[in-house]
Amino acid sequence: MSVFMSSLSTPPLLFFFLGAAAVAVRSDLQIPAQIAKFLSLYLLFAIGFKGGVALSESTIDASILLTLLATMVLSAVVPVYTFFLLRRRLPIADAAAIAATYGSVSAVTFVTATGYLDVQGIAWSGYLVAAMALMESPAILVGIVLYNHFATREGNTTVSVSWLQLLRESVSNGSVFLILGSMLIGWITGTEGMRQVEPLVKGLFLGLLCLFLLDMGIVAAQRLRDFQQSGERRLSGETFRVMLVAAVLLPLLNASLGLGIAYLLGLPQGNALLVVVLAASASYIAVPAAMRLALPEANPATYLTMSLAITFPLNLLLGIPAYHAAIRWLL
Amino acid sequence: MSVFMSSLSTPPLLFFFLGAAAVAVRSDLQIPAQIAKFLSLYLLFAIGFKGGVALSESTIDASILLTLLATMVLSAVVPVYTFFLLRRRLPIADAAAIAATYGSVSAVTFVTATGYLDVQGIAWSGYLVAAMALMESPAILVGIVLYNHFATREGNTTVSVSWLQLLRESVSNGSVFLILGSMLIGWITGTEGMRQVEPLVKGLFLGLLCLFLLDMGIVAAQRLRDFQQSGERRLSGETFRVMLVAAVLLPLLNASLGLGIAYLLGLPQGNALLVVVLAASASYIAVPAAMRLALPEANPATYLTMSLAITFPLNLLLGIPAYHAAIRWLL
Amino acid sequence: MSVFMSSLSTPPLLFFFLGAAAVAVRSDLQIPAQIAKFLSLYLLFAIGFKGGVALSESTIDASILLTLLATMVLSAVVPVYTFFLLRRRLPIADAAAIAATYGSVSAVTFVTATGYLDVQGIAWSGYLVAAMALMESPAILVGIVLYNHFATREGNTTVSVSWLQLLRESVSNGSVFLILGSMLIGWITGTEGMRQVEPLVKGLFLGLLCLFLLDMGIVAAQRLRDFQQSGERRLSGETFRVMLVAAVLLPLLNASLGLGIAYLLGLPQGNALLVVVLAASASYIAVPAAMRLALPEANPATYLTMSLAITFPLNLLLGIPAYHAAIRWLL
Amino acid sequence: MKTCKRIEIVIENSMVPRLTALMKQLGLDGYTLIPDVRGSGDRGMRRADELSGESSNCLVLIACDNQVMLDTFLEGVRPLLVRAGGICLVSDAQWLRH
Amino acid sequence: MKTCKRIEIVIENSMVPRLTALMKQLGLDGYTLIPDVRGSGDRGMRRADELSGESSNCLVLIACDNQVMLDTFLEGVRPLLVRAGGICLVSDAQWLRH
Amino acid sequence: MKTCKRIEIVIENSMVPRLTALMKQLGLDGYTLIPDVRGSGDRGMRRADELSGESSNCLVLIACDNQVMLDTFLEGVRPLLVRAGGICLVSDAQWLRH
Ligand SMILES: Nc1ncnc2c1ncn2[C@@H]1O[C@H](COP(=O)(O)O)[C@@H](O)[C@H]1O
Ligand SMILES: Nc1ncnc2c1ncn2[C@@H]1O[C@H](COP(=O)(O)O)[C@@H](O)[C@H]1O
Ligand SMILES: Nc1ncnc2c1ncn2[C@@H]1O[C@H](COP(=O)(O)O)[C@@H](O)[C@H]1O
Ligand code: NA
Ligand code: NA
Ligand code: NA
Repeated sequence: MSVFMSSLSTPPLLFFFLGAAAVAVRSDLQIPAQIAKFLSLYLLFAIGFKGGVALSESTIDASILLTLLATMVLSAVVPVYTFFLLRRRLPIADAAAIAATYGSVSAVTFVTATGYLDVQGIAWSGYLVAAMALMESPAILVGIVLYNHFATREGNTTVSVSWLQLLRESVSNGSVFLILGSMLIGWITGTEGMRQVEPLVKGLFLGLLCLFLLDMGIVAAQRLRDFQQSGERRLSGETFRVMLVAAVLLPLLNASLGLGIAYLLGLPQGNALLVVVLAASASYIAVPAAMRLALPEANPATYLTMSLAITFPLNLLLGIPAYHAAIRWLL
Repeated sequence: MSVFMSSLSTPPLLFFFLGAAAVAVRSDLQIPAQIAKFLSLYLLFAIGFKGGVALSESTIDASILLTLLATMVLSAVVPVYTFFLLRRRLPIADAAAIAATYGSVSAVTFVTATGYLDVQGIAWSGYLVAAMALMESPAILVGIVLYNHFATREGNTTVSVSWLQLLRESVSNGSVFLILGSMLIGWITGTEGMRQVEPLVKGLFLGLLCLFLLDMGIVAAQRLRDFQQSGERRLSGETFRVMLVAAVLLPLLNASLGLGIAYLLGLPQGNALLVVVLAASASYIAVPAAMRLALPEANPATYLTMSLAITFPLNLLLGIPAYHAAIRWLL
Repeated sequence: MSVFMSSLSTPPLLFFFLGAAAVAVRSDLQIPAQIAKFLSLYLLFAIGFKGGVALSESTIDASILLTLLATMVLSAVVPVYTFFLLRRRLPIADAAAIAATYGSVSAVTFVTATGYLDVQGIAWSGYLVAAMALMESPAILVGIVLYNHFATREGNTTVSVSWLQLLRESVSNGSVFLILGSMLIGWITGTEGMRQVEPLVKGLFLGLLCLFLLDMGIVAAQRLRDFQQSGERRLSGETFRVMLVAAVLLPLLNASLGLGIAYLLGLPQGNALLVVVLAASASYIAVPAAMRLALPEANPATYLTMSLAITFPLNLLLGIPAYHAAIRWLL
Repeated sequence: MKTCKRIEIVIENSMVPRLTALMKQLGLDGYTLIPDVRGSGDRGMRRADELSGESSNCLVLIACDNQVMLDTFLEGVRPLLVRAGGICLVSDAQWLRH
Repeated sequence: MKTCKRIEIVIENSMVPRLTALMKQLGLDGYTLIPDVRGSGDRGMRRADELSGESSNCLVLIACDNQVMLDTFLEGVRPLLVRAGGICLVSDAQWLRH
Repeated sequence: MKTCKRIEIVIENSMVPRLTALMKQLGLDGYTLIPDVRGSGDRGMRRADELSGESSNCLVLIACDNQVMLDTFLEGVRPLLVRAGGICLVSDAQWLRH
């Protein structure tokens, strides 16, 4: 319990609550859109650079490559069973989009977890940033493959996608590109590079994370309210229930898979937590953006609401400490 | 005199001058709107957090509560006499809006005063941040009560306000909410929380204050110029004179009341200065925004120009050191 | 060679590459416009303040004034021969605009050079920031004088400019005004002022420079691509060749003049490099903006593409280390 | 294509929630908002640069093919404009149905 | 002055590249984009505040005096709107030639 | 309601001060500005992402019910557009009086 409290009572999480509270009391508090965008770019830049520098200080061995491989496979497998769990209960396009969303990861959840570890003084390895970046895209491809396969079977209009273009789009996605790029630069410039940008990359990290989570709290709560208000008209109560249940159970299911992988790979505590968090988290930036382009038939009100307004807060507030407790108990 | 010079020759104030100078020489220098908005959010966040942490390190006793009460009463009394001083000389709606504006406070003036004290190494207590937050709203309610009462008497259209909604709007005002929220979080997380966000909250404080005041200088000077250019057509010379006199004398009058309170409460030098500054300052964010909604009949060209373009610079440049001198002479 | 590599493998330059790479792989990575604008304001503010403080710590003697004079003369001479080199090969308006562009300076190239020196631990003097500010404008006036003189001769429509207004516009240009103003404030508040804003002005400098150059990389690469795509339709292959050659050779020519001045003035290594960089760099902010107003006949696709997409990266990536090598070999 | 009315309203940002509330109430749930617009009018300049946002406008674009709904809406808009200023333009357009 | 058609399209930011590609292909290389526009429609609210930009719209303004080009363009626009939502209005205007 | 002309001008941000100066001089003191608009035209792309702001446009909306004033204004606008590029559209609208 204490760990829950201690993890909840850090500034970043409390600012997430504050954002949600602002919406609850109908406050007009808002972070300007371009600032929010910049804060998210900053977080990707900082975490990427940190990871790269950490990588430059360690040696890349087989176990690292094995972990990267395992996490990528995981992000390709998750969408498959997610899709089959949902395809009977939701429109096929939505099922595919949700599958992709939960196969991919949430950078901010990952970033918050690293902050959680730093504050608790638990070590974690930089290469897991690479794992995060690599887990962003595969799920998108899998989701679309699944849709095309079953949409045809059921006579829906299929998506005519050039695989090459899709692959390009997913690696050239702004977020993925910035993480990988910053990581590469951190890796090249190493400790000396870090010395130059440390005040920005490390000094301001938790402070700016607070402001970003404040915005996330506002956005998530607004989306939840819009959903309640406008949702009724459009979605059946049944759909509601499916979404709610899925948004709560999928992270747990995926987390336990992540836990299994961490166990088999014999990862140390810090890395284990990050792998579990990657597995449990769902994308609300890269994937939704890709889905709008590749699968506009899918309704963002379903997959985006699930990942942003339910799964994200859940992982942030209860997930991280819970997964941590489980790891300490298991490993 | 030296104190004046020394206080004027700090970077923040000089950047305010620079902004005004930019408008004077018709420079196209401008701070992007969303950046300006973000800088003001940052200042509220930082001062709130600082105040909360300070509060967590002290004990809340009767004298603190007494000060909070006294300042709130002050912010409710100021509008009353302000209104009666002006109602014969200005349209009743404008009189009410000005009353509310001067009863409330200017966060940036307060923030600058804390910076002034920090630089001079004079201590001040965190709970005064709470005082500032609590002084934002009461004046709004008083202003509208006054308007409604006398507007009916004189047969103007009155404002049909649901008090509940009004109260909600004023506490849920973005600025007020952010200060109180950050303060609460600072209070909960205390010294440990500060350790995490210190580089942002303390390190960058004066630097970002410079950039914000640069923008304030530009905005204030532009408003003054617009007022001169377009004002003539709309406002009588008489109105001009009333506005000018009021914008100069009201702060002095209110400051002396603040001084009296500080004296009666036997506040230490630093706290005394902040109470006086709160009394003397006028709102140009929370109140004007509220007035546009509750009292659109009032002309922003009067109350906003007074508080933003006259009273604000006056307090910033001459007021703070003058009040300080008075306090040292009196207490 | 090693110096090239070492200078290329600093975070700022690598982020410039990253930005260009993002465009190459058609990534949707973008820095919000207002953030980019703010980052450029920050750099001007920081470099100006630094320079002013440095100035306040040194004594202004004849040699300093001589250097300022020499650099200003240089920025007035460069446009003259540039114009005569180009007027037969390009439309006269374009020739004049390019002349002005290359006579003026690029603040970011200068800033990057100071960062390069700081990282290498080589000293440089604050008054060179003043040199930069003073070199921004003269070229604009010269460019327009040249255009008017020869346009009339060749019967083109001339520009009816009030010299006074033009002079005002150029000193009141936002960028110039902010550098000079920050410098003045840094000079007034000196070491004590720096103590207050150091974390912002010094701490974040290289980090934010990384993010700004990331954006510059994106913008430069996009402009190059737009130029290739839309250019063909509008510009002859001949024009292409002239632009390319000029954009590569002009910086070298101007750099050697700068080198000569540095030699004659017997400047120390650091200052010599900065003077050369000022000579070699071309403006892409102040001058293009002024040209659009004073000389809209000139096609920005020529002068802006040359300075932003060719000369700027060239100076940044190869120029700075090359000039430095030359200086060490010569002085 | 279907003929419809094209309504353009310029009003202070702070008044927009009341406008959208009005539309919601009338079942007019299709609209587009262009926030942080600057301008000048009877009430002077609005630079859209002030901290309170007091002086920035929002341009509201509404396509409506229901004349009755439209008229009741305009009746509700007028008092807002009278108190807070702004303009409202109505023109004809063709709506590409999909 | 020359009569022309004035086309207004509100569509998701992320769809704009496809729209401009279509225009380029048809040789319609004159257009104006107002990005980060908010709105509400059949697909609910779009607050233009989300990180993905998924929920912000772009208003595209096109002046066109070539009826044939226009019709082929509208044919190409319809499927985009059907899949991703948005609206398209066409009205008459006078174009000040220069 | 009152019939009026609806003028839409897309011009470079940096030219707007001259435009507003012209309007002020003619006593046309009602207008709305949508800054930082992107676009493409005869002079190529304008991405509204450049530091100089050189390449971003502003959309100016003017409602005017005085034909004479309007014509003199358009006469003053043409040379600006000729030198700096941009477009100007004029259409009919109904002005909701308040
Ligand atoms: N004639 C007009 N044409 C275009 N926009 C206008 C006009 N008059 C007023 N506006 C807009 O409406 C806002 C408020 O107008 P007003 O209440 O007249 O000050 C102004 O800031 C402009 O943005
Ligand atoms: N009737 C309308 N009037 C103006 N804008 C609309 C209208 N309907 C939809 N829109 C815009 O088009 C976007 C997508 O519409 P929809 O696909 O119907 O959700 C909305 O977010 C609005 O910005
Ligand atoms: N046909 C058009 N429709 C809409 N906007 C246009 C059109 N032509 C030009 N523009 C706008 O006017 C700006 C300048 O046009 P131009 O001078 O033709 O390059 C462009 O960047 C567009 O924003
Ligand atoms: Na996942
Ligand atoms: Na007060
Ligand atoms: Na130069």
